[in-house]
Amino acid sequence: MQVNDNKEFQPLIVAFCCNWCSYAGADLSGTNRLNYPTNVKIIRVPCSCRVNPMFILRAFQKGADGVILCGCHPGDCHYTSGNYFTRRRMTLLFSMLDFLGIERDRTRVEWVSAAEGAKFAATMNEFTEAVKKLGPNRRLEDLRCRKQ
Amino acid sequence: MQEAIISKAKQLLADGTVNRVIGWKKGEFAYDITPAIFESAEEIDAEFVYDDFTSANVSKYLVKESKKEGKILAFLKPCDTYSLNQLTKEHRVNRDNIYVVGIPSDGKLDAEKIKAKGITGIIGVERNGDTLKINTIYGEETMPVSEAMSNKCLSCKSKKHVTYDELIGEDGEVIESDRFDMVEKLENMTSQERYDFWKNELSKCIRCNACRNVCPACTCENCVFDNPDSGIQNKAASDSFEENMFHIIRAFHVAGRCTDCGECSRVCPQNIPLHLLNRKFIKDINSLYGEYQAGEDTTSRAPLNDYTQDDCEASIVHERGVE
Amino acid sequence: MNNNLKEQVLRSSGVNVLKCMRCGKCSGTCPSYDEMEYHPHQFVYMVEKGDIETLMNSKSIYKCLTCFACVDRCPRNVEPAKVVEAVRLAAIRKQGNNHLIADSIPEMLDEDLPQQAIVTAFRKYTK
Amino acid sequence: MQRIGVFVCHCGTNIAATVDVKAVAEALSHESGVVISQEYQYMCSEAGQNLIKDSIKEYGLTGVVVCSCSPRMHENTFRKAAAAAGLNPYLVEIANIREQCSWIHKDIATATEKAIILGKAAIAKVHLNAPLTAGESPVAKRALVIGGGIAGIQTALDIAEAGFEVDIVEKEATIGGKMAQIDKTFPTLDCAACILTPKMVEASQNELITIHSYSEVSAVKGFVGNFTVTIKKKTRFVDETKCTGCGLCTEACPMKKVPNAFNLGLDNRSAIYIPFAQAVPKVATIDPNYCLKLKGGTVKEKVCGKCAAACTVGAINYHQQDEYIEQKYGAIIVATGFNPIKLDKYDEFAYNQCPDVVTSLELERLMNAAGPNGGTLLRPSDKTHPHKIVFVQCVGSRCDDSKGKPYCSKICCMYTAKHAMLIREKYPDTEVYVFYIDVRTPGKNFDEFYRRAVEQYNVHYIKGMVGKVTPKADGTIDVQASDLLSNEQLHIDADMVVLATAIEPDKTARPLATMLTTQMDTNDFFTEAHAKLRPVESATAGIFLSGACQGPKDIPETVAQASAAASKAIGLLVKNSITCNPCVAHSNELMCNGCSACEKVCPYGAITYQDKEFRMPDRTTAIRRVASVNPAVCQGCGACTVACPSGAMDLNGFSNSQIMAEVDAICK
Repeated sequence: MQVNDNKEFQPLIVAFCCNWCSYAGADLSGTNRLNYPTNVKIIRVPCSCRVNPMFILRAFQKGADGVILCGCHPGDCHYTSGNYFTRRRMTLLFSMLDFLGIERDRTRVEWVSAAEGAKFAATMNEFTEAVKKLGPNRRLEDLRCRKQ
Repeated sequence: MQEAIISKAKQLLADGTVNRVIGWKKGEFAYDITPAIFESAEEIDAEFVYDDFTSANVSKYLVKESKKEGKILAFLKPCDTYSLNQLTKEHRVNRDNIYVVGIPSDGKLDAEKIKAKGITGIIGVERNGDTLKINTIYGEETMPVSEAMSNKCLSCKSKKHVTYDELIGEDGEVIESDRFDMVEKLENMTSQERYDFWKNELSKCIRCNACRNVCPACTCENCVFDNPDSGIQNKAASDSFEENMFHIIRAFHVAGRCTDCGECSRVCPQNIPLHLLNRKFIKDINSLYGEYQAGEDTTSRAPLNDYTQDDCEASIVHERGVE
Repeated sequence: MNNNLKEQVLRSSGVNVLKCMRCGKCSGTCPSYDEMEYHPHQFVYMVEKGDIETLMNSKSIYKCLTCFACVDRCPRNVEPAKVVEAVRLAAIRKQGNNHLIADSIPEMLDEDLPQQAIVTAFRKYTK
Repeated sequence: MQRIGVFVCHCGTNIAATVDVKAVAEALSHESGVVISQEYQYMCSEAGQNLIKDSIKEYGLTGVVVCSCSPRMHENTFRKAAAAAGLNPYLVEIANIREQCSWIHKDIATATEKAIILGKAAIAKVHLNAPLTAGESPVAKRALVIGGGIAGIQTALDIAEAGFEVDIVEKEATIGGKMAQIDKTFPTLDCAACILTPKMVEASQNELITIHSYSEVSAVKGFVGNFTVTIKKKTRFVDETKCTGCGLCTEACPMKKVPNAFNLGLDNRSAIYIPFAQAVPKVATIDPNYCLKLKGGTVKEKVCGKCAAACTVGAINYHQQDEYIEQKYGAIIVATGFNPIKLDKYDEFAYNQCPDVVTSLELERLMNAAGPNGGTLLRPSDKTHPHKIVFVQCVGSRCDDSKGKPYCSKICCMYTAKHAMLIREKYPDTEVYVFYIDVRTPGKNFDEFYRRAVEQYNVHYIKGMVGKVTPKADGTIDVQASDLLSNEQLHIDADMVVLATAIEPDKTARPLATMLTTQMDTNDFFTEAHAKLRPVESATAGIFLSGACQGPKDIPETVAQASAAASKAIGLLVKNSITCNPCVAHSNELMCNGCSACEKVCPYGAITYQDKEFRMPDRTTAIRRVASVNPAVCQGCGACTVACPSGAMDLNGFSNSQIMAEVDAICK
C-alpha cells in the first residue's frame, strides 16, 4: 500500500503474467501507449500454471491490496494445458478466500492474449479501480510488513 | 466386536498371513485410545482395545509400516478405508504389504462432549439403544448417545468399505449426510460475518500441528512448512496472517485428496472446525467439476490434476453466493 | 461551426461519426435519396465537421423515413439514421417545440406524407 | 557475497523521457549486493554491451540486472553479452521499464518510483539465480508442411531443394489449393494453371517430398526439433498406389449429380471423382456422401459397384478404412491458407437469391477454360452472355466487428481490376462498373495495372458503394448504388453482379493452432513471433508460417513468404542438435513423495518415476518412489511445481524462492 500526498489511497497490485500471451499483451499495451496505473507491478512467469497459491498469499501477506493472474486464453496455452489447471486451482483458491471472508474483488484471473494490449490496459484500469474502492487490504495483511 | 477382532488378529498372526497387527490400545484414560502395533497374541490379549472411543484412523501409520518387512494387518472402519485407498492411489503405501480387515462402525463417542455435561472421572461406557450409560469413579451417569457422538460421526458419509481383504460383519452403504450444511450456512453469511467467524476460530490456533500430523493426506516426506527453501517455512505462527496462511495452504494441498475423515477437527486441541475448510473444497469440487469422493477408488484423476475445456471461469466466485 | 450543437447531436444520437470510412453505402441504400438535399453520407460527414445548422435548416431532415436501411447495412456500424433523427430533434428543440400532441396531428397531415413517417415522428416526439 | 551490476538504459528518450534514469541508477546502487549501477543511452548498442562486458570483468560481477525494454526484446542480447564476458548467461535479469513503465505512464515521479521497484525486484531475483547450462536435443531432419496450396508447395520445394525430406499434408484430394481454381494472375495476366501445375508436378516427382493428400493432422506432440505428428489419411476408397488416374471410373459412375466443389458448385461431377485434370496426385476419390453403393438406400443401389467394375487395375476398395501414420519432424510449417467468407449476413446483395450474383472466386471458374462453361463467360442462370456487369468491392472487408471482417482483404482491388480488364478484352461489348471505396494498389506494377483498366479498357470505376441488389422479373438485376463524386444515386440494370468477397483463414486453422500451441489473433490469423522482425516464425519454436494463414496475401507475397519460411525451417534442420531451454523443472528426491501428481499435469510426459534406495535419518535404508524429469523433454511450464504438495518440484530460472523474492521486493 502506498499513500501519496493528496492522501488518496493507492493500492498495490501484483500481476502475474504468463510469458507467452499476457506478458506480451502487457508489452503491446506499452507499445501502443495505452495507459494503466503505476500501481500495477508485473511479475513474469513462464505459464499461468506456474503461479502457486503460496505466491498469491505471500503477496497479500507482504501488503499487496490486489493480485491478478493473467494467462493465455483457454485452448491457447503455449504449453497446451497449463491454463486449464490454473483455472481450476484459482477458482478453488479464490472461492476459499471468499469463504474466509476476504473481499472477492481483490483476486482475479483474466485471459489476455498477446494481441490484446488494449484488453490488458483496460483490465488493469478496471481492476485497480475495483481494489481502490475496497480500500487497503486489512483482512489478509501481515501488519509487521506494512510500509510505514 | 472387540472379541471378534482380537480373535481374527490372533488367527491371522498364527497362520502367518501377517507378522504384525496395527490396532489400538488404552491411553492414560479410558477414553484416549491410541493406535498401537502388536506382534504377538500375548501383546494383543494384554492391550488390544476396540470400543466406542476408538476413533483414530490408522491408515496414515501404514505409510511407514507397509514399507517394512512382512505383511501387516490393519483393522479399518469404513471411513478409514477411503484414506487407505487414497494413499494407495498416491503410491504412499504398499498395498500388497497390508492385510485389511474391514470392521463396522456405528459411530464413535467424543469424551469432550461427555465431560461438557459435567461428567468426569470416566472409566467406561455402555450403549443401550439411544441411552449411554457412563461409569465414572463417582458412580453411574446416563445421557443420550446422540449427544455424546463425535462430530465426524454425526455427519458420517459412508458405512461402506471401499477396500478390504476380509470383512467382519456386513458391509454398509454410502449414506446421505448433511455434512455440507455448515459450509452452506457460512456461504450464506456476509463476507464480513464470514471473516469474523474465521478470525475468531483461526486466532485460537496454537500451531501445534496436530491437524497436519494426524491427517492421512498430509504424508509429505518434508512438509513445505518445515522446509527452509519453500519461502513459507515457519514453526510457530508469529502473527495472525501466518495462521490463515497455514490453514489455507494446508487445505489447498489436500484439496481433491481429502477424504473428509474428520480427523483434523477431532484432534484439534482448540476445537477449531478445520474440517469446514476441507469440506468447502469438496463442496466446490462437487458442484463445479462433478461429484468426486477422494479415496473411493485408486485410479481416478484428482480434480485438481484434471480439467475439461469448458470448466467454469474463476469469476464464478464473484457471481455466486453472498458478497 | 457550432460545437455545442455538434456535441448535442453526437450525444443524443450516440453515434461515433469518426467510424465512417466514407464508402457511401448508406446513400446507396437510401430509398428517400432523391428527395433529399443532403444525403445520409453527407449527414454523417457534416456532423463530423460540425456543420449542423445547415442540416437543421434543410428539408432533408424531414425526408428521412427512419427505415433504418442505412443503419442495417453500414459496414462500420455508424448508424446514419440516428444522426438524422438527432438533427431533427435539435431542430425541434430549437423551435422550443419538442412535443407533438396527438390532437394536433390531423391538421399536420398531408397526403404525400408516408404513414411510417407519421408513426415514427409520433413515437419520437411524444416522449 | 554477491556482486551485482545494474545497468539502466535510456533507450534514447523512450525511457528517459518519463523515467528519471539517473535517479533509478542511484536508488538501485544502494540495494544489497549491488557494486556498480550505471545508466547509458542505448544499452543494446555495441557500446552499451561493452559497458556491461567491461563491468563484469572489472568488478567480477556475479549477477547483472539490465533495466531496459521487454525481456522478450533483448534478454538474449544481454545474455550473450554476459556470456562473452565469461558470466553465465542465466545470471542476467531484465527489469522491463519501457513497455511496462515509461511507455504507459506519464508522470515522471511515479514512473520513476515504479521503475525503481521493478529494478529492485530484478535484483532480488538475480540474488537467487543459479548458473544454468543448456542441454542439447537432436533435430529430426524432416519437415512437415500443413497445406498444399501454392504456399505449401513452394515451402516444400525449397526445403527439398536444400536436401531435407518434407511431407505435405493436404486435406483435399489434390494439392494446388486456391491458386488451382484461379484463371489468370495479376498484374501479368498469365494463366495460373500454367505456372502452378508444373510446380505441383515438381513436388510430386521430387524424391524428398511425400504428399499426403486427403489427409489431416490429428495430433501433435513434442517440441522444436522433435515433433511427433499423427496424420490421418482419410479413406478415399481407392488404392492410391494402384490408381492410374485414367478416369474410367468417373465415366462409369451413375451418380452424376454431385455439386462440383472444385468449380464451387457451379456444375456437377460424379460421386467418384478426380478434382481436375492436372490434379496431383491424379487419383480418384469416392465421395461417400453421394456414392450409391456406400450410402445407398435401395438394394439396387447397394450393389452398384460400377466403378470397381470399370477399373482395370482393381484400385477400388469399398472397405478401405482411415489410416493413421505417425512421423517425427524437426520443423512444422503451417500453410493452411484462406477461404472467401460466407455471404449469409449480406442479404442486400441478393447472393443467395440470384444465381447471377457471384463471388469473385466463382467468376474465376466461370471464366476458366476448364470451368463449367469451357471458358465462355455466361450467366449461371440462363447461360446467356452478360452485357452489363457490376463489381462490388469490400464485401465483408473493412467492417465493424459486428458486420464482418475488420481488416482489408488486400487482394480484391487487384483481382477486380484483372476481372474487369479480362472481360473488356474478351467481350468489348460488355460494360463493366466497379464500385469502390478506395482502390488500394500498393505493389510493383499494381497501380499501373489498375490505371490500364480505367484508361485503356474503359472500365467505369465509381466511387461509392452498392446499397441494394434486386433481381427483377425480366432476368436483369437492379443495382442501387451511390456515386459519391457526382453526389447522386444510381440504378444500373446489370446482367451480373460480382462480389469481391472478404477472405478469412481456413476453418481448420483454429484447432490446428491449439494442437501446435501457437497463437492466433482475434481474426484467427496466426500470430507471427515479431510483427516486423520475425514475420514468418510463430512464437512457438519450430513452427513457421507460410502464406495467407498469417494474413491476407497475393500470390507473389505468398511465394516470398513461403520461401522465407522454408529458409527459416532449413536453418533449423541443418543443425544436428539444438540448445534446450535450461529453465526446466527438477525434482528434489529427498522431498519427493512419489505421489504422481506432477506426472498427471505434465503435458509432455517428461516425468517418470523410479524406486530408489535412500538412507533414512534413523540410519536405516528405505526404497522410495521418486520423480525425475527428462530435461530434454520438459519445456518449463511449471504446472508440476504447483501440483507437487511437498514442494519437491521446482523450476530453474523461475524457482519458488525467486518468485517469492520478486513478490517481496515489489510489496516491500
